[in-house]
Amino acid sequence: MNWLIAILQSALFIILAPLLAGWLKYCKCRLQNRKAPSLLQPYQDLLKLSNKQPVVSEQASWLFITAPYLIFSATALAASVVPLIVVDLPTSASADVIVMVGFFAFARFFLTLAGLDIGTAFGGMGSSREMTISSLAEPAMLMAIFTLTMTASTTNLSGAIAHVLDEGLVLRPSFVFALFALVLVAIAETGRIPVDNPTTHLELTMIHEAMILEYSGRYLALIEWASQLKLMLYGVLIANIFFPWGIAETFALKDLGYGLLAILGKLALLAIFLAIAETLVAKMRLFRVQEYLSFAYLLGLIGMLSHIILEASR
Amino acid sequence: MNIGQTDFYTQAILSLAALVGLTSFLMLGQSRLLRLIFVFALQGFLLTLTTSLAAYSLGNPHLYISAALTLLLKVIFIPWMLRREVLQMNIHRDIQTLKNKTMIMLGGASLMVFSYYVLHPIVQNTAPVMLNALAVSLSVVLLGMLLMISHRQAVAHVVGFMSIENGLFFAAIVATKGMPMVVELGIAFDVLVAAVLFGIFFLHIRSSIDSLDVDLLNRLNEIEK
Amino acid sequence: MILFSAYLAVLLSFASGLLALTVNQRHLLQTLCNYSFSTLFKNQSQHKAWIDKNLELQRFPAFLRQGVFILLGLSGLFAVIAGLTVLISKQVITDQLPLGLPWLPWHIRFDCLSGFFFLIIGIGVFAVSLYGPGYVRTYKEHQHPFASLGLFTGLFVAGMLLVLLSDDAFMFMIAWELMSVASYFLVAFQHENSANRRAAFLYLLMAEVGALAIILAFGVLASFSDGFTFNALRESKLSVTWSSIAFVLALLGFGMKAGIAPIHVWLPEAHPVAPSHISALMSGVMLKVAVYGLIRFCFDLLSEVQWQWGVVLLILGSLSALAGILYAMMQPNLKRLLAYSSVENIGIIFMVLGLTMIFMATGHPQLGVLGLLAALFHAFNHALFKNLLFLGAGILQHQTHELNIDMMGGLIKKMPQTSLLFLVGCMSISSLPLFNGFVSEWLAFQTALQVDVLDNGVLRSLIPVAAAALALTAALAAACFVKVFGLIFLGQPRSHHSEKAHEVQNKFMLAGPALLAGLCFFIGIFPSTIIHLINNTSEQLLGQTLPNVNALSWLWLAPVSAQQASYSPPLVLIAALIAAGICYSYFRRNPLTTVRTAPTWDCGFGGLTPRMQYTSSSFTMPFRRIFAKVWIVDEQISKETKGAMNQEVASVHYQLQVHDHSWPHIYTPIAQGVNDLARQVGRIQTGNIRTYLGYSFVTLILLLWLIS
Amino acid sequence: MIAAYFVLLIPFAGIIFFAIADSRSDMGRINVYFNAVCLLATLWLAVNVVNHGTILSANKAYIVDPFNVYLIVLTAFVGLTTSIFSAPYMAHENEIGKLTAGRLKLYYTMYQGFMLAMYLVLTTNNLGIMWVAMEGATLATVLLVSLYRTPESIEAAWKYFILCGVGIAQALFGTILLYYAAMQIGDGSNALLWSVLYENATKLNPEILEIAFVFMLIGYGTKIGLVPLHNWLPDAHSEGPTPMSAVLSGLLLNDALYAVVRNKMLVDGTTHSNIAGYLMMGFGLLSFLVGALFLHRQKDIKRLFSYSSIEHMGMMTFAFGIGGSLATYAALLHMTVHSLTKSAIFVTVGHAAQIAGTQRIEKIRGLIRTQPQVGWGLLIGTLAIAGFPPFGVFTSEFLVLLATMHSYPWLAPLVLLGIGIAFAGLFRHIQPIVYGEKPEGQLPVKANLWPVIIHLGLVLWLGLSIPGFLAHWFSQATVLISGSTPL
Repeated sequence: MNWLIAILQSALFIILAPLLAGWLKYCKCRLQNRKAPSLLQPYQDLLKLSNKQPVVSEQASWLFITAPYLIFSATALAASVVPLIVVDLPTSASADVIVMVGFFAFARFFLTLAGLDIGTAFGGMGSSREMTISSLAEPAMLMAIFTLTMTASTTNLSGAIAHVLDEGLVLRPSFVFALFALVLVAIAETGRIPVDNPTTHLELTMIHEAMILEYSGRYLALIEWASQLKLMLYGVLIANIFFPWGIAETFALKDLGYGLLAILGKLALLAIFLAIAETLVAKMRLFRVQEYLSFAYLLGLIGMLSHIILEASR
Repeated sequence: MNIGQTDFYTQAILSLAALVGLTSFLMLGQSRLLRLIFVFALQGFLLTLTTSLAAYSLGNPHLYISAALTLLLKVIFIPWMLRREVLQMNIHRDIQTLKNKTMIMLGGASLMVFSYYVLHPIVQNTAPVMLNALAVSLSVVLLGMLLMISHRQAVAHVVGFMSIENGLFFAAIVATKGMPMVVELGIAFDVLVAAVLFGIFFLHIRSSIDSLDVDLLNRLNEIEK
Repeated sequence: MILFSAYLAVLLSFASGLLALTVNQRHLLQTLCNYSFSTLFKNQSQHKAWIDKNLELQRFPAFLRQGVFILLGLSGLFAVIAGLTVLISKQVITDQLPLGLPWLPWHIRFDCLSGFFFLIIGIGVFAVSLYGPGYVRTYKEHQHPFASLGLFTGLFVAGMLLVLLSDDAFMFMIAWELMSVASYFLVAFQHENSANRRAAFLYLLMAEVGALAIILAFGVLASFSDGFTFNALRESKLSVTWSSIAFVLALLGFGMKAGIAPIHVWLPEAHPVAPSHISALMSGVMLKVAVYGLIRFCFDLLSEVQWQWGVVLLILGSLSALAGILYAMMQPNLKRLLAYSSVENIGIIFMVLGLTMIFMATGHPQLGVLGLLAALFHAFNHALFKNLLFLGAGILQHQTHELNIDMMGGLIKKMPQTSLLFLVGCMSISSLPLFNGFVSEWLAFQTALQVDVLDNGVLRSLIPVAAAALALTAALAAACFVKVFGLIFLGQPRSHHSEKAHEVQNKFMLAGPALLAGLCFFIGIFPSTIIHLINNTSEQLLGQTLPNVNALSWLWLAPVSAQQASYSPPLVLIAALIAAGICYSYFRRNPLTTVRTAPTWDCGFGGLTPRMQYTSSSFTMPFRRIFAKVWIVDEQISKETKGAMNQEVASVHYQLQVHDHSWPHIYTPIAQGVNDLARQVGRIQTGNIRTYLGYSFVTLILLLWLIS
Repeated sequence: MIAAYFVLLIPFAGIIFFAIADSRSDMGRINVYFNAVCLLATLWLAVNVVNHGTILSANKAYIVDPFNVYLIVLTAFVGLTTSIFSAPYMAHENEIGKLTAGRLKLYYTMYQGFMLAMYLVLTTNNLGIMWVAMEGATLATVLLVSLYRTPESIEAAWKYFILCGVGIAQALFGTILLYYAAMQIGDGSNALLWSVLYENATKLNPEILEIAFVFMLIGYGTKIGLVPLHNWLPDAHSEGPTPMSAVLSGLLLNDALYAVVRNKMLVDGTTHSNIAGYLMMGFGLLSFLVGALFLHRQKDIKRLFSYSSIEHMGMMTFAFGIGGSLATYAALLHMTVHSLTKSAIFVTVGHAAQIAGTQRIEKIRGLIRTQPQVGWGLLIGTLAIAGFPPFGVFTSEFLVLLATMHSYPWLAPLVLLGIGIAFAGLFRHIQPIVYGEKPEGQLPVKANLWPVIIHLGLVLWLGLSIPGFLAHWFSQATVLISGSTPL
């Protein structure tokens, strides 16, 4: 039964991801008072791309072809680990939060390799920058998550979220720091402004785009979808870890419905915040990113220490 | 105790000891090779006297033999050989000026005191003559070394070497009334061979650096240029 | 029986060494076999014919090479058998050999810990022996005699096995040094170029110093007990001070061998210059022997561990993990890079061992077991994938005559199998899920996350930082090996050689790496197989087992408790396959959308040439900017201008060198100091005989004065 | 006991033979025969001693106990193997015109003379005779050092002669003092006999003995090559013919040390302050460290190894000084393995010098490519002398380290430092010599490497396992010196 729920939930996750992207674009357009495309635009793009005939460079090797599938499935697995509408998932038992980070690493590994495969300067540039940023972001993220896992004394995500739920509303300084750290990391990892600009095609500012320049057709679709999935995943993480209220604890339909509504609401809110941030902030130079990320890392560290010293000290 | 109460033998030994020590001092201060050799021969002769005296008074005959050996080697053969060398090398006229001679003499004197000081603890249970004799011989040994350190002439080195031997020999005679016969003979043999070798070496050194100044023998060093 | 196979492993490695010696004694062998066939067994003429055929002049060398490596492989096989059997049967077998000092015969002890490392060595040696014959074929006999190579390889393996078997300080040291010296000769094997000689000298020097430190460490124990047997040393009652001294000495000695920063410098020099299969053994296996030594010394011989030691290990480990991977990232030479990444992995192992010590000393033995589990498991994994990568590097060198990864590229099309194997290696070493590297990293994190049980505030805040350092290390490792794989196998060929390169003919050269790659994947999916073995080890060594043994099944990995953390690689694999399958089939549904190939788009810029690709140094440029303080970077750009007023630039020359901080700060001063001291001492040899006489005179006076 | 007389008579006959027989081509082989016969005699002697314990000749002139009997056998053995090596070596020197036939004759005569002196030092029961023999050894070898008649060789010989002569004179003074002390307890005629002295050791006057020991230490220490009395040693080793260096390093130093240890045993028996031990430890450690440092800046390969000899003698002296069964055992073992290894090394060094035509280190290159046996011999020999297992030197150094750790832990770091420095000093020179491409015009020479193989084989054997009878000797000797068995 709960396996079924788990699978359904991950499917839901995957399906909702483009919607979030659409909503985000919509908010941004409204904030920049432009006329917004429909919320379903991302779906149409994906469909279009998946029906086009892909064109692949002669230089490409088998790795270039297979990478999108691997990237997508790795991200999907990561998604399946995160409780969206209900806690107590068997999937999050079979792969805990560290494994989730591992999935991200997996996807990134192949994305960067694909960037290097054709042998263009752009690809190399993108891979190099992506690797730099992520390798700084990963420890910061782990710090933030460790704060949670040490509070809940489990690395099992649904377990941890359940633990936060049971505690009820406890104001934890560590969580505040961890929240900020996670937000910063999420922005960096999902390639949003101010770290990267998803809509740019200026070679000097590109990071994520530079790696996937050579992709087209269904491969591009997969990668885009994967990145949308990643965005949503971070959103859900932030939402459900720090504001878990509303998530279903039983498999009763009513609870599930409430859970769905709750998460949709939270995500919508988050997206609005993100849109506002992206409109206000300008993209920063590449070599400012390290300061940005080390700040995130610092926050995570402070969060963990404050957990250890203030909250759990004996 | 003062010297008046001792028997004649002791007095004689002591005075000879004093003379031997004196000769060592003379050698140390000596800057002319021929005189050096002469004083060395003199020391050998004193040694011979001491030996025969000991042989007579202690009445053990084998000391006579070593006395004879000493006479042959130290008084006749070696001085003759050295003298020949010096004359052949024609260096008997030039004087090696010793740097800070007074310091050396003072050092010699202090060495004598030092050897008394060193040997003092060992003679509680024996006659003080032993102390004097041993101290003198030790100081002769040390003075011999000092001689070799202060003189640059190979000949002087040989003399110093031999005078060290003299000191040892004197100690052997006075303190222990001579070593066992085999040892005496062995030592004498060694001295003989050594003397011969010295002769040979003078030849070689002359042929290699045509001088007998040992300071010129410094090819084998490890000082970083 | 178990001990017998262990001995057999040692003897076989010796035998392979001795057999290699006969490379120049063909006629001797001929006469020998003629004689034996004429006298002992007359009837087997077909064997005789076979042997005679192989002893012919042109066939003999190949035949001999085969023979030597077959013996080596058998030795590896028996080592594996011995290790597995002892691990499963949880026995402790002791024995004595009539060698050594008259009052101290060689004591032998074969227990689970030794067995586990036997397993590691056996696998490594076996893979190498598959790989070897094809690799060494290219050496010219008169230049690089196979005799010495084979002989010292055999001795090297034998030395490592004996270290594991030894149960008294004396035999331990002999075996240890045998290992060092044999590998020294292997490092100096291609001694015609001076870099190798320098590396070999450095290696031997540091090995010697380390060995002396170990001897002293044993000496400390021995002076508080009677005799040098490990049993006696276990009994020794030391004060905390003395045991700490012993620990520091042991750490110095074993750490030097294991290549812990900052005493790692021999490693990146020595590993690259040895023949590749030897580098594989040195980096993959020998370092583990050093780890074994440290574990044996600290957890077995020393009566109880102190948590301060754990802190020392933790800090040193984190430092060398970070430094190792950062330096690795900057290396253009593939084998140097791999060597530095060995430093990183050893750092991780030491770090987790530090955690183990802390937990043991603060009275949480079960968590200590968890740490030991992570450490040993990571040692095992590192042996697998580092061997794999070094063998792969050997193949690349063999085919492209290049080790500089800036000169390679595009090899994925030229050498498909190699590239696949290498990819597996890269994925495991950058600890991606589904591969073995990830599991041990996961365990390490799990261990670090148990910090809550500790009371000491320092530790409680230190360990999470270490965990974050571990995370950073992992991420950097991923970046580094993306660079490696991407630049070597992807993109377009950057040099003539790599353009002409092709897959190796000799399939055995692929079989060795393939075996290791398979193991990497298998262990990644079913880690419990190894974890059970390690559990037995820790049960024997620490008298403790994992908190939650019964949760260990082939499917689930939940070392502490299913509530706290669990990981099920098989399920993940299945899920991944399903997901990939679904989207694959979904997108392949439409026959119109078959892939069309076209020239590279590249944003519409044309004229793409291989020289436009990112190189190693450009790929790592951001890191160089960010972690600038870590290296001594000397970067020079020289511009040649021409034309009127030197306006236009004729050519730009860029060169980059990245140096190790430890040289100018530690090693050069020491060498300088010794030289100066030697020069000072040389002054006493003035060459003037009177001075010499003065010496003895003064000495005499002084002594006499001293006496009275 | 006849065996002892044989041991002494054979080299004497050798002297006579070479002295009177006119110089001939096969003198080398005859020399080998003499030494071989002598080795047999010593083995016979050894068997006697092992079976019946200490032997004292009827006239008390000779004493052979477990301590010196194995040194005697060692002396004979090294003498034999070195003579095997020296036959082709000297022949080669003769061919290339460095030596005339007359000198060759002198060489062989003095070789036998040296052996005789060595045996005499070891077997005699009389301190006086021991002194005489020791001086005789100097006199016998001094002409060999200057055999080539080059200015350097003459200078070296002169220094050797003067320094050792003066030094040994101190030993004689010590002997006289000892005799004097012995005469206090009467019985003048044989008061210099070890056997007698050991019996009445407790009755002797301790002050006199301490002073006497100082003189002995200075005297024989000069011959051991203890810093700062060592200055003659590198010169004499580097300038004389290589076989001479081999026997000097392998035998003369050992026997001088033997004399010192004998005296130490006596002093320990008399005084209860461990003054002798401390003195020996001090000198030993000093020589060990200084010798190790000297290795670094050498330019002449034979000097290099003579300094390594100083360093190792220092270590032995140090170990004997520590006293105690373990250290003593280690020192005895180290004596054996050092003289075996060092003479083997000098054999290879000699050939290496002949291959390159010079002893200058920077001229000798790529030996392994030029003449593999010599190259590998030198390399492995150096490994062995640097104390790498499984060679015997490691065993003894291991024991010394542990003994130091046990008795004087604060000295252990110094010893460790010394070993490390010495190792680096040796290898920084040896590695470029043996490795690398072969330079032009380096040709292999006719070499007989059996001595090297045998010696290194033995050292290897000693490292892996000390054979029973040898262990028996060692432990007997250890009991004799330190009064207790090792562990």
